[in-house]
Amino acid sequence: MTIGSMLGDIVNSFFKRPATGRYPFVRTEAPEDLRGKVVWNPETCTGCGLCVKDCPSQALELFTLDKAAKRYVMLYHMDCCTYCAQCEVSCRSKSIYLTNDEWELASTSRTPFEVYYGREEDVQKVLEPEPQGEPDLSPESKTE
Amino acid sequence: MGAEKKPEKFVVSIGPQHPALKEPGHFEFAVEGEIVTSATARLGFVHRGMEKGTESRTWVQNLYLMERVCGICSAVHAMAYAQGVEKLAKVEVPPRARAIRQLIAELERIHSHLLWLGVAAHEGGFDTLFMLSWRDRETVMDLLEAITGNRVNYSANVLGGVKIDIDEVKSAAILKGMDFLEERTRHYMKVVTEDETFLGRTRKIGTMTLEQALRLGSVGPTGRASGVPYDVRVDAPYAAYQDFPVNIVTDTAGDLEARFVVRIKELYESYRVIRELVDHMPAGELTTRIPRRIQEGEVVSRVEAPRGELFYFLKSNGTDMPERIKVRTPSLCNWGSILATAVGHRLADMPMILAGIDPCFSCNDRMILVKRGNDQTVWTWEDLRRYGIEYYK
Amino acid sequence: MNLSLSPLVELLFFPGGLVLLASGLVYEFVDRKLVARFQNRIGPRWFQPLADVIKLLAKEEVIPAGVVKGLFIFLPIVALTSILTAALYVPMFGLKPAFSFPGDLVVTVYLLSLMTLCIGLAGANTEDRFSLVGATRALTQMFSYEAPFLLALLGPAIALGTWNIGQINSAAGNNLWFIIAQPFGFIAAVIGLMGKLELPPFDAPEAETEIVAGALTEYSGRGLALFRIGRDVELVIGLTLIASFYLGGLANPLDFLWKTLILLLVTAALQSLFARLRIDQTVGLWWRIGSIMVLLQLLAVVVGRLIAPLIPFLSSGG
Amino acid sequence: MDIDQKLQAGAEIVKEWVISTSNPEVNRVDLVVAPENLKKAVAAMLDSQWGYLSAITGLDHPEYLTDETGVKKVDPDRGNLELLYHFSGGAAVLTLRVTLPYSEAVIDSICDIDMAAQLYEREAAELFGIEFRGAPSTDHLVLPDDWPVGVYPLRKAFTGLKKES
Repeated sequence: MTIGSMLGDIVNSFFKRPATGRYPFVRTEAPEDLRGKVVWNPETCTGCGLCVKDCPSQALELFTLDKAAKRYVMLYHMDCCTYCAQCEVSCRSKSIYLTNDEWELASTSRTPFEVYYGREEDVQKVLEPEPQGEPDLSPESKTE
Repeated sequence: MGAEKKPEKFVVSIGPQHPALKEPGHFEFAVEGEIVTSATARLGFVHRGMEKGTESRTWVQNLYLMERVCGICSAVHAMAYAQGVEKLAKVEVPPRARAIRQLIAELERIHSHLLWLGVAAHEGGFDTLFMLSWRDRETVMDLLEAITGNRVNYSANVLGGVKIDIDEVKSAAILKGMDFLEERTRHYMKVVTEDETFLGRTRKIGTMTLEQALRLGSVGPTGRASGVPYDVRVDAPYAAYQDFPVNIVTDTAGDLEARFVVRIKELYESYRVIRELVDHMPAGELTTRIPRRIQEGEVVSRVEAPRGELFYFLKSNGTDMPERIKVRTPSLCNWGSILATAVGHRLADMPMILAGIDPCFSCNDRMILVKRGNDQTVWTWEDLRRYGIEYYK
Repeated sequence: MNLSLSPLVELLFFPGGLVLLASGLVYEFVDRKLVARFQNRIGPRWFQPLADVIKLLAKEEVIPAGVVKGLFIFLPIVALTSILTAALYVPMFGLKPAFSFPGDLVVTVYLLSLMTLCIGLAGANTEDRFSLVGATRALTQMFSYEAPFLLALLGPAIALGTWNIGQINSAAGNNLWFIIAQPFGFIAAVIGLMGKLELPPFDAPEAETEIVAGALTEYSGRGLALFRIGRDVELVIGLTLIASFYLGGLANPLDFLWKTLILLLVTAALQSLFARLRIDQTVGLWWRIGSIMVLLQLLAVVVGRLIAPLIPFLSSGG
Repeated sequence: MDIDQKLQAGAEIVKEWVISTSNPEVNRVDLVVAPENLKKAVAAMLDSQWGYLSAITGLDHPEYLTDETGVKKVDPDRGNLELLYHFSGGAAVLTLRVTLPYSEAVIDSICDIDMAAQLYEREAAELFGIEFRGAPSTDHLVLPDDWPVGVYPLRKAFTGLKKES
C-alpha cells in the first residue's frame, strides 16, 4: 500500500530527454525493412498480371502495349496502397518490390500519388494514346 | 436537476462520439444521483460489411481485408484466416513459418495489452501511467516495425506461411526489447496493485463472479480474471504453441484490479515465450505453395486474440472466392459482462468498466464498402458536403 | 512594495487587467509544460495557451437550446470579473495590493469561490446531461474543499492577528515561515487550491473520459475562453496567496517569481502523481482527513496564541 | 484429453434430437437437428457444461434461376437459410445445424438460457432475416436505423442498395 508509487518515474522523466518528438521539424530514420513505395522493373516483367490480380486494394494497373516485345506500363496508385507486399510475394520474376523510402503520404491532390513505371516512350503512349493505333489494353487494366 | 422534466429516470447517454473510448459506441446509463441503475448498448456504428465484402474478393485479397477487421489485433485476424484457408486447402505450413507467426502474435499481444494498460489508466484519470506505458509500448511497436515493415496491419502472414524472416540482428533487438519491457512491466504491476489512489478506482469495481462470467460467455483476459479457464493457445494449440507452450493465467477476484493483474501476468508469459521462440527458432522454409482455388469445405479456425477467443468460420465453394466467412470477435462475447456489472456502480466508474474488457468496436462491427478501382465512385468534397446537408435536413 | 500607481493604471494594466491575464496564460503554459515533462513529453510551445484563447475568442459562440440566454452569456463575465477583482486584494507580483481594507481575506476567498459557483450555475443552466452531472460534481466538490481551504488560510491570519492580506504578507516575511510553523495548513492549502482549480486528481467535475468537459460542455467560443482565462488567473492568485501566507511573504517581484514557480512545480508533480479520485472519494478525503487536519492545526494556533506570551519562541510561529 | 471422446460425449448429450451426423474436421462434429428441437438441444448442451456457445453462424443456400439468356441468377424468394450453433469445449467444436426455408425463417430464441447469444442472434436476425421467437430485443444492432425493412445484406441475393434520388 503506497501513495504516489510513480514518484520515481516522474522525477526520472523530468530529467530525461522527452520521448516525444517535434515530428514535422525533426524526423527520425525509418527502419531498414520498412515497407514503402512500390517499385516495378519493366525489364524483367513477364506481364502475367498476378500482382494486379492479388492486390487487395487495387492499387496497381498494368497496361500491355505489346505483349510480344514485352512492353508494359505500370500505373501505381500510391494513395491506395496498403503496403502489404502481396505483390512482391506474388511476383515470380521478382520485378516488383517495396522500397523503404517515401512513407510520408500527404498531399493536397491525388496527382503525385499516380506513379507511372515503364520505358519513357511507353508511358507517353499510355498518357496520350494516339487517335489511331490505340494500344491493346489487357482486360484487367482499363484506363480511367 | 431542474432542467430534467421526467423525474423517474435520468439517463446519461454516452456516445456514439464517446468521450473516453476513441471509437463509436452508444451507451445509455440510467442513473440515480451517481449510481447507475440500468445500462444498454447500441453498436454498429462502424459496421463495414466485411463479411459481405469477402464474398466478392479472392482468397488472397481477403487475407488483407480480414487483417483490417481490427487495427490493434490485426495479426491474429490474418493468422486465424490464413490457418483456416490452409486447413481448407489441406496444406501444411513449415515449422519456421509457424514459429514466426506465433512470435508476431505474441508481440502483438504485448502491444495490445500495454495499449490497454494505458487506456484503462487514462479512463481512471491516471494520465502519467497512460503516457509512460505508451512510451514503453513504443519499444514493441518499433520492434514490429523493424521486423515486418509496418507499425500496424503488419501483413506478416501470407497464405501458406509468412513473408518475413528473423535474422540475428532482429533477434538481438527483440531480446533487448523484451528485457527492457519486462523490467518496466514489473514496475507497472507494482503501480496498479499498490498505488492507493489507483486501487480506489479498481479494487472491487465491476466485479464479475465465475458463475456470471460463465453465464455471460466471457472470454479472454476478462473471463480469466473471473476464473474462466479458457485459452485457445492452451486448449487447442495452433501455430507453434504445441512446441512453445504458454501457461494459462487466471485470477479469482473478478474485479478491475484482477483484469489488470491477469493482463500484466500474461505479458510476463509473452516475454518468456518470445525469448524461447527467438532462441530456438526452427530452421527451414518460410512458405509453402497453396492453390488459388480452394477445394470445397467448411472449417472452423480459432485463435486466442489479445482480447480472447477469436472464431472464424470459413466455407468454400471450390472457386477462388469464399462462399462465406463468419468472424466472431472476442469483444462481442464480453459486452454482456459490461452491461451486467455496470448496474450498482457509480457513473464515474463506467469508463473504467467499459475499458476493463478492452472493447474493440471495429472488431464488433464489420459495413459500408468504399468502392475503388475501375468502377470507383469517389466522393468529392462537394459530394460529401451535399450529403451532409441532405442528411441533417 | 512601495511603488504607487494611479488606480486606473492599476485596474487596467498593472497589476490588474492585461498583465494579470498575460500572467495567467504564462502560468498555464508553465503548468502544462511541467506536467508534460513529468510525463516525459515535450509539452506545448510557449504561445499555446495564448493561441487557444485567441482561437476560442474568434470562434462563434453557440447558444444551445433550452438555456436561459442572459445567464449563459453573463456567467463567464461574472466569473472573470470576480477573479480579476480578487486579484486587487492580493500582493500580485510581489507588489503591494492595489486595494486593501481590514478583513479583505474573507472577501478574496469569497470572490475566488464565485468562479466555481458560476461554473456550477453554467452547468445547471443547460439541459445537457454531462453539464448537469458536472455541475453537481463541481458544487459538491466546492462544499468539501472550501472549508478546509479557508481554514488553512485562516491559520496564519489568526497567528498574526490580522485579516488583512497585505499585512499578513508583510508580517509573514518577518516571521518564521509558516510552512514550518503550520505544515498541515500548508498541505491543506495547496491541495485545496488544486481542488479549487479542478486539477487532477480532483478533476472529477470535468473528467473528460466520463462527462466530456463537465459543466462547460455546452460552452464554446467567447464564454469558454473567459472561463479558461478566469481559471488561469485564479491559479496565479491562488499561488500568490499561498506563497505570501506560507512561504514567508512576497517582498518583491523576484520573490514572487521563484516562490510561485516552486509551488507550481509541486502542484504539477502532484497532478501527475495520482489517478483521478471519484467524487465520493474526494468528498470523503476532504471531510475525513482534510478538515480534521486543518482544525487540529487551527486549534494548535489558537492555543499557541494563548500561551505565546509565556514562551517567547512560539510567538513567532504559533 | 482425447478429442474423439470429447466429441462423442458431446454427441451423446443431444443424440435424441439428432437427424444426421458428420465429421468435417478431426476436431469437429456437425449434428443436424430440427428447428423445433434446437432450443432443447442447446439447453442440454449448456446444462451438461460440455463447453460454451462460441458463435452462431448464418448461412444462405439460395436456389438459382436460369433466365432466357442462360445466365444463372439468385432467386430471391426460394432457398434455405442455415444456422450453425458452434459449441467449443477445449479443442473440440460441436456444431448444431438447423435449416430454415426462406418462407418460414423463424426459430426459438435461446437468449433466456444463454444471455451471450443475444448479440449473435440479433446479428443473424438483421443480416439474414431470421426471426427469433421470444428475443428480448429486436432493435437494430449493426445496421443503420434507417435501413430498409426486408433487406438482408448477407443473403446472396443482396448486391447493394440502390442509390436514391
